[in-house]
Amino acid sequence: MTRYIKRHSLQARITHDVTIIACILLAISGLFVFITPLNNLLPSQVTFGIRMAHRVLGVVFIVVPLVSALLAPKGVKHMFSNYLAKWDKDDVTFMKRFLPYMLGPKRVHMPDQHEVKSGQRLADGLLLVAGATIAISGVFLLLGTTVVSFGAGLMLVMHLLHDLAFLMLAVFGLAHIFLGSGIFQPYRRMRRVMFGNGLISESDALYHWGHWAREELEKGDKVVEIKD
Amino acid sequence: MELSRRGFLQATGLALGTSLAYELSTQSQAFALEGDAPFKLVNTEEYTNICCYCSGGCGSICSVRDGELVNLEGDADHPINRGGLCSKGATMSQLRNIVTEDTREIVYNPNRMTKPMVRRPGTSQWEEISWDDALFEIARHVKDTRDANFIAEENGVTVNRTEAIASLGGSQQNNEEDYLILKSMRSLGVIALDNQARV
Amino acid sequence: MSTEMAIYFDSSACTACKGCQCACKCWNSLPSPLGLNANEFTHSYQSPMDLNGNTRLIMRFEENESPKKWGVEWSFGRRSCMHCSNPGCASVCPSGALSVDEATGFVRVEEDKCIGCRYCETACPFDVPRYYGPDSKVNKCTACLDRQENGRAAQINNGTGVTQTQFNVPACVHTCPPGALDFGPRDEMIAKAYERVEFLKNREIDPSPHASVYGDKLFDGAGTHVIMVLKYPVETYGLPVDPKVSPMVDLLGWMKPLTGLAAAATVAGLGLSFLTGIGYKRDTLHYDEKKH
Amino acid sequence: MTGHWNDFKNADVLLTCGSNNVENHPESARWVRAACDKGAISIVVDPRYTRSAAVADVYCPIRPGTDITFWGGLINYIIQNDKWQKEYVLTYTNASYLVHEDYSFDVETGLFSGWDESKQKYVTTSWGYQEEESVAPNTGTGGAFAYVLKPGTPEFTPPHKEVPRKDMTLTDPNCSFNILKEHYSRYDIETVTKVCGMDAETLEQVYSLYASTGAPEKVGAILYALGQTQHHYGSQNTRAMCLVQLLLGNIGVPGGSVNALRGEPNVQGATDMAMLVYDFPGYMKWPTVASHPTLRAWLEHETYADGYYTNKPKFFISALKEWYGEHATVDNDYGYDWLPKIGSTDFTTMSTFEQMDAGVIKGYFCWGMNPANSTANTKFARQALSKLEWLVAVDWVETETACFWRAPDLDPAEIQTECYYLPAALIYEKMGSISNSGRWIQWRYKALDPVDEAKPDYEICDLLWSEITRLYREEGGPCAEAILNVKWDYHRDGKIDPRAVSMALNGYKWKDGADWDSRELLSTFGDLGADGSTACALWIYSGFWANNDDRWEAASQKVGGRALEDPSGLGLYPGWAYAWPLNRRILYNRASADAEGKPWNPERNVVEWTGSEWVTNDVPDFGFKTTAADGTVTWTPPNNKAFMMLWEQNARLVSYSLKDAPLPEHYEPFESPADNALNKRQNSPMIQFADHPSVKRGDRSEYPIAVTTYSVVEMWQTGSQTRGCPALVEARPEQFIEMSVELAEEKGIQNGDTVRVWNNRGDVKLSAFVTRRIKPLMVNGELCHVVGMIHHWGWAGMYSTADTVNDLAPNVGDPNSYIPEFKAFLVNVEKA
Repeated sequence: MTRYIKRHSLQARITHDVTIIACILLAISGLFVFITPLNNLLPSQVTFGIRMAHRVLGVVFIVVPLVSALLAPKGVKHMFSNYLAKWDKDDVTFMKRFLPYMLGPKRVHMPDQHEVKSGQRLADGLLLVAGATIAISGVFLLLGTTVVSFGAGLMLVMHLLHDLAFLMLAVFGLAHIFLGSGIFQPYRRMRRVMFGNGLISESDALYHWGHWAREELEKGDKVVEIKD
Repeated sequence: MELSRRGFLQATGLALGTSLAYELSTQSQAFALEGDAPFKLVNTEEYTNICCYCSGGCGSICSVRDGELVNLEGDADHPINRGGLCSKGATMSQLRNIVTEDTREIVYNPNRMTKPMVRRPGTSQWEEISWDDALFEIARHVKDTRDANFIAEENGVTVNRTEAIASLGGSQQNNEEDYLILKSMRSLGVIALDNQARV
Repeated sequence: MSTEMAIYFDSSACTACKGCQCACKCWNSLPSPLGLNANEFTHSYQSPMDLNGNTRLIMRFEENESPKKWGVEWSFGRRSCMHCSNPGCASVCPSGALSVDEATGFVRVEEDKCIGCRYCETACPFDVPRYYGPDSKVNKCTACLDRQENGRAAQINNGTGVTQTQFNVPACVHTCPPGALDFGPRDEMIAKAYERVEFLKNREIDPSPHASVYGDKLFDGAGTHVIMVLKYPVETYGLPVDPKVSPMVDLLGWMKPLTGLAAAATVAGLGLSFLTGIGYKRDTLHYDEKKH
Repeated sequence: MTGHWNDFKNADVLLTCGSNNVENHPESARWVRAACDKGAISIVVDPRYTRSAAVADVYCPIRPGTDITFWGGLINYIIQNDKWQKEYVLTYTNASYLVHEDYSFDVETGLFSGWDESKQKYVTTSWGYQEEESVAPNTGTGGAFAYVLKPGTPEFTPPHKEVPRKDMTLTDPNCSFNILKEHYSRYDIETVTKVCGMDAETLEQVYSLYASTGAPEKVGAILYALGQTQHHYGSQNTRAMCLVQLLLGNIGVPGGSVNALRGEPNVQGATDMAMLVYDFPGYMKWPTVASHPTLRAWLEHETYADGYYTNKPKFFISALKEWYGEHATVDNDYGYDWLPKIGSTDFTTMSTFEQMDAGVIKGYFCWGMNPANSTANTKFARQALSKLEWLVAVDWVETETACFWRAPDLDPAEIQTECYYLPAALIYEKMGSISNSGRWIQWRYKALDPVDEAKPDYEICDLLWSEITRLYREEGGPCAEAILNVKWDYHRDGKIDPRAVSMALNGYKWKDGADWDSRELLSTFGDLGADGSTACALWIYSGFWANNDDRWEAASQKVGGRALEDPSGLGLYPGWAYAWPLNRRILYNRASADAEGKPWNPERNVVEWTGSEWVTNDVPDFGFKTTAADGTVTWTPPNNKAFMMLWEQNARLVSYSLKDAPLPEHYEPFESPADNALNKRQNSPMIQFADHPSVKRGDRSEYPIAVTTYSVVEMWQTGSQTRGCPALVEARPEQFIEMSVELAEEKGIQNGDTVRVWNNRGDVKLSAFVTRRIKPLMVNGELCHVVGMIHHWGWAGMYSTADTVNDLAPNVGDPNSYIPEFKAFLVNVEKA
């Protein structure tokens, strides 16, 4: 028997997964816009398809989280309260040890963390900001090239924001994938939290989010036991 | 620019919709043009001509493919215009073909009337008429008018004329056509024969 | 072999017949409004008043008071792509639809690659590219690169004895009645322009003291591939005296390498992290409620 | 023109007056510029600062309709300042000829001698010469009239030559030159500026620049168009320009000439072909009842006593032979009687509308013309058209004439005219030759088939003719033989072929039974005979289609020539196309050299006498050699016969050839803002049609604004074609009236406002362009507002329509050419 804690609801997982897949596909299709030579490699039908896909995916990327948020306002509130929670001593220690830890997980050990660990608050928070930026600038670019005229200055700003957000998404997104999909050894099995059943084992929970794990185990309402 | 939230959402939808619709509607064209569109003058035949506007006599070249006019521009050989044509001359192809607004297709200029027409007395519309009927009716008119108004003699001089028919034109036709018009009209006894040399 | 080429425009010889404007439309099969009286009345000799999705070149008319006896100067300008040597439009174009032609230096337009993003509109210091809605494409002068590349080989198949190669210069240049437009190697066109300016300045009757060459030295010497002889001061022609590509365009230019670098650094760091983590093992942790 | 388009590049000074050449003849700009690039000066004289003015060196304003004053002032300036080219004038003009003792001009009445008040016309005897002697025609061997004795030549008596009395010292006051000098002495700078409205400084600059071409080595070109001709004294305007050019020695010289920039693509060809009431093809006269009741009368009246036109009967008889073929014989006067003879009623364009209105004309053919929108006083023209029984419009598009019954001011239900529209092929949908202003005959190849049911005009004409002749064959009719005896054999393989007509125009040896594959084409009109041995429809075109070996191929004929060689460097291009007559590129080119045959300027060497022979770059336009029957060539040494198409063979300063004056004299436009300051007669005594009720003359008290009408480069004539081309409509979308800032202010008009322009004849609305390019002028000490309107719009067409501006123009005209006065009349203007 192993104890598990329910970390993410089905809705949260679907929202995350759909959005992140859209985001990855957007990045790839966007790359064909961003990097000219790639475009030249493909026949025009394909690049045309890619262009269309970028717009459709953009809608998915924007609409899915928005709809999800509207359906679960409490969850949104909870999420933001976690992200905006006060930093305690452990958080500071965590951030100080972050780099050494990444380069020596066998030797360096991290302090206990709350439901959203400080690293997440920083990196995923920035991911959220970048996502919002790229979404908003994307909407401006789409509108500005079709139905309204915003003027050259604003469009240039939007281009720049779109590109900047893309840079952030690239950096933090890669890190997020590295950790979230468990390529990084200490994060093995993490994938299931979002791409699986949403459960995290007692052991992993204690390792990653010590404070939170203990709270939940004590409360017990999110704890399930599954036969090995 | 100001947009309400609702308006913003609508606009977003509209933008996406129109952009998709445009992309889709032009898809076939984009596909047809795939990669390098062929050069406009591939497999054309060239014929020289002379401009139909002022009397500069500027040379032009008509490029024709499959019996259709593909391009018309100045003749670079021509000693007078060296390839040059003014706005009117450069647009001579549009007398026959024009480009549609949305799809940029080349079609016959709808402003040109290319069938014989007749307007009957008292009516306010053209009716189509066959060439044979038109020629038959006009010849009838000509003969009736000439015969009823023919002056064979005046003060003892043979004059063989009719004052009842007039003909105007010539400066738009080729020389050969002018001769035929002149010869036919004068032979009918027409005195009132004139052209744009004065108007 | 590549030779920098240029279109030459002499405003002092131009008679504003709009042959170029119309030839451009005809060669490129660009439509004009077809409804009855559908064109905007411009109340000017100039029409249309600006470039649009179907118009890549217009003649510009400017009537100014003058100290000369009759009190008026009437200048004729050419408004179209200047074909910058370092074109802002091409540097922001994400799809490669706009690029500098290596052989000639003109800014090439490949419509099939255009994704309609309209970045180029925002980056052009001369406000030239125009978006054509129905095609979702941007529309601007192509310098008739199709003619430059294929025209020489175009066959003259007839019995009328056409001798000269006819179709290898831009349509506007080809059609110019007074020869105010020319086309040739850029250095020759620049030399011709300076010669003409000298001529205009030193005429015995009606000299043009403000005559200047425009385009050869713009953008800190990078210049353009349209070289103009301006009879009157530059501003008369609605042209910027010292055009600049927006700094934002440069910033955008930095984004690609920067993103590449950042992504590469991230991947490298993560790779290193992965390597150091090889062989990582951890005991299963248990929570003992009683302990706490 | 006597030169051609490329020739402008050879000029030292170019004076454009009455033309907006760079706009309406855009290719002229290339050659004017070529001259200016070599240091020539270009001058534009125009009521408006036009696109031509914008590229010229000097601009000089002028009030519309005062050109004779401007030219008269220039003549006076040239003589007073001794700028005239003396050797040229004395040698090649009639300067030394003594004009009739009765010649006079009266400033008080504004009349020359010979005015017949009862007939309202001049008896021109007193404008002729004093006679020295009368020389009988030489019909002997080698004589000019030897041919009249040939069998087959109709009987007629060649004329005697009345040799004029001369005074080479120019002391006799009746010398043509002295009469000219005296006549224009009234045209001083002050008077000219008072009448024309420009300032004296500009005028003197223009005069001094242009008069500088009187130096023998210098040459000046005058470029003109309808701005000179569309006046009720338009022919006198052109005469005035000729006088200037003769005094300065600028005719016949490369870079010189009086250059008519003609407006229609083949108006030159149509004029050559005599698509005109009073003309016969090749600048001969159509028979009239008064002067030519019989062939003999025609020959005796029209044959010159000296000069090249001693040969005129050869051209006329050959034309009749081509007209009637085998039916034309010496016994029936070559069919002369079948030709219609013109009576006393005029039937030129403006008269035709009067005659329609009067019910005389009942049927009307319009071949590519649009008089319902183009003639003067179009409102009246449309009303006249509605009285027709039938109308046939042959055109590319529906013109305002074809659908005149849809005019906004007419009710179709009341119009009983049966109207036919026959669709014509475009220029590249058919083949044929066309003649430009420089007399170059060029070939148009057929590039593709006509769209839908459109047919070439030649085919339409042929189909009509065969239908008409069928009716006459079947039914007979009055003088049916005049129709049935016409030779109409221009077919090949059963289809009409314009190349057969080309051969007919070129001329060929007549042989009974021969056809177009066997007729021997002639290479020069020198081979034509008056004895029925040759047939030639248009003698001046002889040689343009003379290659017997490849007779159906235009490219093998001279008309199809595309050789780009220009050995003289003067832009003559002798191997490109064919310039009538005889491929001569510069007419009267004898005058390009001095009395001894040396070119005035060695850089403009067209013909040169080396002392033993003529060396020529162009086909000589004078008797330069004689070739005996055995082929021996005898060179003719230089003489003074530079103008061989006149019997004097010298150009005329004082001339009796026009009906309204021996020397151009200023009269005011029919509707003028000013009184005539040069003589006491307001309008020319010979003004035509002024009394017709439709004219409705307006007075300057009611209509104080002088207006001129003109074209813009993007549009053409009534716009039927150009308003059908979307790119052109886009480039010129609206019809406009140009007015000065001062007038706009006075009337409270802003740029772009719609304004109403009206006079007694019409009322139109159009956009106002307020501009500094037009300014009010000081005329006779009073401020005179001038406005200008373009005239390319009407109610037909699907892309652009607007009011018909020609409703406003007065239907009065010139007594020589019958051209209407479009260029100067009166209107009033208000904000609509």
